[in-house]
Amino acid sequence: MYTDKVMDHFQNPRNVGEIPDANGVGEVGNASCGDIMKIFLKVEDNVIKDVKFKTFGCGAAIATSSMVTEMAIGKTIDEALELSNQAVAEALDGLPAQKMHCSNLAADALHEAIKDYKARQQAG
Amino acid sequence: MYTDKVMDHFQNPRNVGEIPDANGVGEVGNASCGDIMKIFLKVEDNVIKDVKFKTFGCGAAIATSSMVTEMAIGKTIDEALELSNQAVAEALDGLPAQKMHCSNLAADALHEAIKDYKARQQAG
Amino acid sequence: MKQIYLDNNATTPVHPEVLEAMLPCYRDQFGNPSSVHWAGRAVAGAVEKAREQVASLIGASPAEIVFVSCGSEGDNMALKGTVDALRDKGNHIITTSVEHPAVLETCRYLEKTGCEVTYLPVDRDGMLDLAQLEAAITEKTILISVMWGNNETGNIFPIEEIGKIARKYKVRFHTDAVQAVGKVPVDVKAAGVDMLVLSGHKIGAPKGVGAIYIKRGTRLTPLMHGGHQERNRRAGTHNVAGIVGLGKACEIAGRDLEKNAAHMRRLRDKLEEGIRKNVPQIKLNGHPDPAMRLPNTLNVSFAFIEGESLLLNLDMYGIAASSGSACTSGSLEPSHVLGAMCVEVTLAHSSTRFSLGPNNTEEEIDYVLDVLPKTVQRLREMSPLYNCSNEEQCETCETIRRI
Amino acid sequence: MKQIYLDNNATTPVHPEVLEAMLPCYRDQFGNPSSVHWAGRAVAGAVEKAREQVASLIGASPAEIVFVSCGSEGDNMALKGTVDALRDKGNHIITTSVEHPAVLETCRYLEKTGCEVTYLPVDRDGMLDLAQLEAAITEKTILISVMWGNNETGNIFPIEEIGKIARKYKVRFHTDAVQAVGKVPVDVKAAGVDMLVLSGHKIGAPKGVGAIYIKRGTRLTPLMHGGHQERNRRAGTHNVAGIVGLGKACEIAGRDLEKNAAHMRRLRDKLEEGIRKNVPQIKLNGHPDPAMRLPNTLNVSFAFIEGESLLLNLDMYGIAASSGSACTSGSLEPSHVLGAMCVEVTLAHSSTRFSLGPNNTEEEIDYVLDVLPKTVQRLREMSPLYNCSNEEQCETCETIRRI
Ligand SMILES: Cc1ncc(COP(=O)(O)O)c(C=O)c1O
Ligand SMILES: Cc1ncc(COP(=O)(O)O)c(C=O)c1O
Repeated sequence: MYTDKVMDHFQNPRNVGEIPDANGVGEVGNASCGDIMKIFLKVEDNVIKDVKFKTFGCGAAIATSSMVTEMAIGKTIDEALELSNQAVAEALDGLPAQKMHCSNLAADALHEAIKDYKARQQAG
Repeated sequence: MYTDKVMDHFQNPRNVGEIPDANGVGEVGNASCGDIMKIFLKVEDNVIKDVKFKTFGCGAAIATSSMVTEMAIGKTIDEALELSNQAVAEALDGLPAQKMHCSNLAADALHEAIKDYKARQQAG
Repeated sequence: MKQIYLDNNATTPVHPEVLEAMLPCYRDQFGNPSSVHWAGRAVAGAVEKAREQVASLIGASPAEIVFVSCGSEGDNMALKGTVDALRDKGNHIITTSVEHPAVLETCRYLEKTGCEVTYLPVDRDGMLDLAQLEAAITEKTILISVMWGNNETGNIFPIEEIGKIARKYKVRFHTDAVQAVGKVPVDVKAAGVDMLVLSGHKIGAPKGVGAIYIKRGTRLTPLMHGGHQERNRRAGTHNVAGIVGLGKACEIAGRDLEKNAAHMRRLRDKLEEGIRKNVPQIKLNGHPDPAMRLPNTLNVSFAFIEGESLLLNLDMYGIAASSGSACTSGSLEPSHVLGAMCVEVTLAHSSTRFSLGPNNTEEEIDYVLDVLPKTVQRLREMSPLYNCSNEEQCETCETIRRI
Repeated sequence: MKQIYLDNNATTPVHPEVLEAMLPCYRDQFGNPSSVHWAGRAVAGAVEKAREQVASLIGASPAEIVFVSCGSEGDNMALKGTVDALRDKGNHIITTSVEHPAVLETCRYLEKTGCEVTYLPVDRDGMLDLAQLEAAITEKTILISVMWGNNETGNIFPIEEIGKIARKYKVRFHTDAVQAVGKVPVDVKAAGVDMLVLSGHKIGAPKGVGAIYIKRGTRLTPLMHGGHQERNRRAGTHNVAGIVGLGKACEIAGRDLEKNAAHMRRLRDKLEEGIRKNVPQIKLNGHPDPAMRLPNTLNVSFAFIEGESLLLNLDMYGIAASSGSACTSGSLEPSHVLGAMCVEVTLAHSSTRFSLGPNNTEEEIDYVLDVLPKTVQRLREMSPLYNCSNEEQCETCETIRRI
């Protein structure tokens, strides 16, 4: 049911882990729907220098998390805010229909992390 | 579905035909139920000397007709009146359940023929 | 002993290519297509490929195909599912008096639950009056169900025209195409049907699998509730081997349709001619124009003799035919189809159906034409109706003499 | 790559002896058992032999067995057929909250048609309170439907005791024994059930065939109307090959039951022990006493990781397992069975079912026990819930920590 790209990202996820000194952290999903994604950002000069993720979820959730980190790295935060869940799914050559809604949240997590970064900047 | 005995009597029916100078003829069944049996008797001294049949009907109808002629020959008419449809079916090692009612009428036809013989005797 | 199979409307042998396609599903590819692991993935694609093969034969989209276990299930699902889903709209069904029991008995059951059913009559040739069909439609009509080809007589019904009427009145239209598929071209879009049922074992696939076409957007309550298979339209673990076989059989049916139809038609016509020439006092049941019948079907009444006894006699020569529908052979009533066509009851009892398949040969037909006349004669000699001594007074003879 | 199949509750490979018995039905013995000629006669006996084989495995009479297309059909037939047949008597059904969707979804549908359904709760081990069951019976109760063995946890329900309660109140009793048959001894008479459903593909027969036991004298409206097959209890041309396969599989299941059960139990217990020993923070789902579960089933939640991702990782090693019922894998809801057992929702998402078959070997279990700990660890490292940095405030961690 999964494309080769999904399987690749699922089996060899990129950028797994935490960034101890992250300056933006976002979390979406909740346990009851079976998917929790957490994105850690290191932003410098409005550019995403490093991203890492931790995900509790199905194959699609892990693959989209991995893919979104690859897509976000090197982008400005404004560019990264343009990244949609749809674009992530497309970069993976598509996801099974029943996974589109529940497990395709990685871009949302990224946006949350950017929001957190912005909030911290304002607060700081 | 049919026993070997039924198939034998169906494939090689005994005593098919009419008796031109029969002194008893009986017919049972009707076209709408798909079975018509006609029995011709030659009775001498109350003993059945010859029997023949003609039957329109399924395998069971033809086999029971054939069997009843074999069973009746040589019997006195009183003995022949004791012959039941059940006995005919048993002599054939049984009939399929759904054939027991409709197609198992040969003894009835024999009895009709005997009745006809008796009526002719009385009339004559 | 020779074995000459002329009962293809009852069931067909599995096509060797079909069996070959199925076998892996019993061995390495045994998984449940709903499973995510290797065993499931190995077969999920096979099921979807079969769905495309079935869809392609009848001009549907794969998503409009639901796999079921047989033609009867498809018919039950189409009728009961419609009645349940369209309860608010009405409760009236229009069908014909010559449908297969899978439709007729389901209608009789639905009548008990409060449905009203119009059973359209047929004429002596077994054909419908479309004006009568149109006139039967009421505000409450939720479904028209007319078979594409009749299993007993082979009569082909004007599905496209009925489709037009159904669309005109916006009434849902189901067709039981179990006998038509693989024998005549079937296109759901051209025919304007909303639902169509086919059955594997009539077209060289195994028994135990069939399919229903459900036009996109057609609300239908499932007959089987449970798991999420078939997008919630039919629960139950997929019969993978059967489905793969059905797909392959549909592919072959499409590929060989013209060739097979022409072959069967030629042999059927030869048989029909031969019987007419060599056996007196017969009556053809069904449309007199062979082109108005499925190319493989011939139904004949041999006056004075009963169908089953003829079958059993032919069977002694290795010839397999049938007396009415195989499905109704458990019944002792004469065929309801012939009854609806006003065939005299004795002649209905005398009816015999020959239904050919692509494998039949010219030699086989010659053999049948050799065996048949003497077999019929032998049974006629045994019949009290034949050369009846007092034909003048005999009511039954009277009836039969009219043919 | 190694292929280790531990998903036998989803489906099983066809037993070689079964396939051998089936093959002739696709070739020479292709007839319709309802036909009277040679082609029909050749298979009618085979169908009746299979009926005896099925009956004999479960202690029934052959006349009490009706062949159907799958377990789901049997369950639908038992429930809908009872509701229709006993309409005059009442409209109340008692079942459990851990039934297979074939029963549960059918009940939900029946509720829409006016039935009342009591879904009995289970305790944290997944077991019923029989006093509660007895108390739920009312004057209107027409059916108790309790599965024999649960497909997800393997829990075995006290069918005999429930049978006694059903008889005491003269309520009809149906059991879905799809998972129990072939794994534990099943005797319909001893159990006092009125109806029982089994499915071929769970016991080495092919997919697409099953059977329902209907105790003599049980009035049941057919789910499929039509031809006279199965004494008017199930229309549709017989799936001869499937039926023959089911018969053979039942014969084998009876013959090898003890041996297979002992073998599977030993390996399952080994797997269970090994997991307990080598993987921290797990929760067993189902009855803690392995003897109270089907001998082949083990359901474990691996905290912090989601079931599907574990399955896919195991799949990379050729290990096929399942996360809840294969039939519900189209759903994204965590298992309703674990939900009914009050398993925390995250742990329900983490659940993995290993279901063994007679072919599994000790080496395979060793291999799984080698692969599993590192795979679980790898996924845990990826999980935001594992070693959560602010475990104190994290609600989810809170929940999981309770195991
Ligand atoms: C307990 C139980 N009941 C019913 C079914 C349905 O059986 P089938 O897939 O043959 O329809 C299954 C199988 O998934 C099951 O495990
Ligand atoms: C016209 C028609 N409809 C339905 C059926 C039922 O098909 P199945 O036997 O696959 O249930 C048949 C076959 O007997 C048929 O000829």
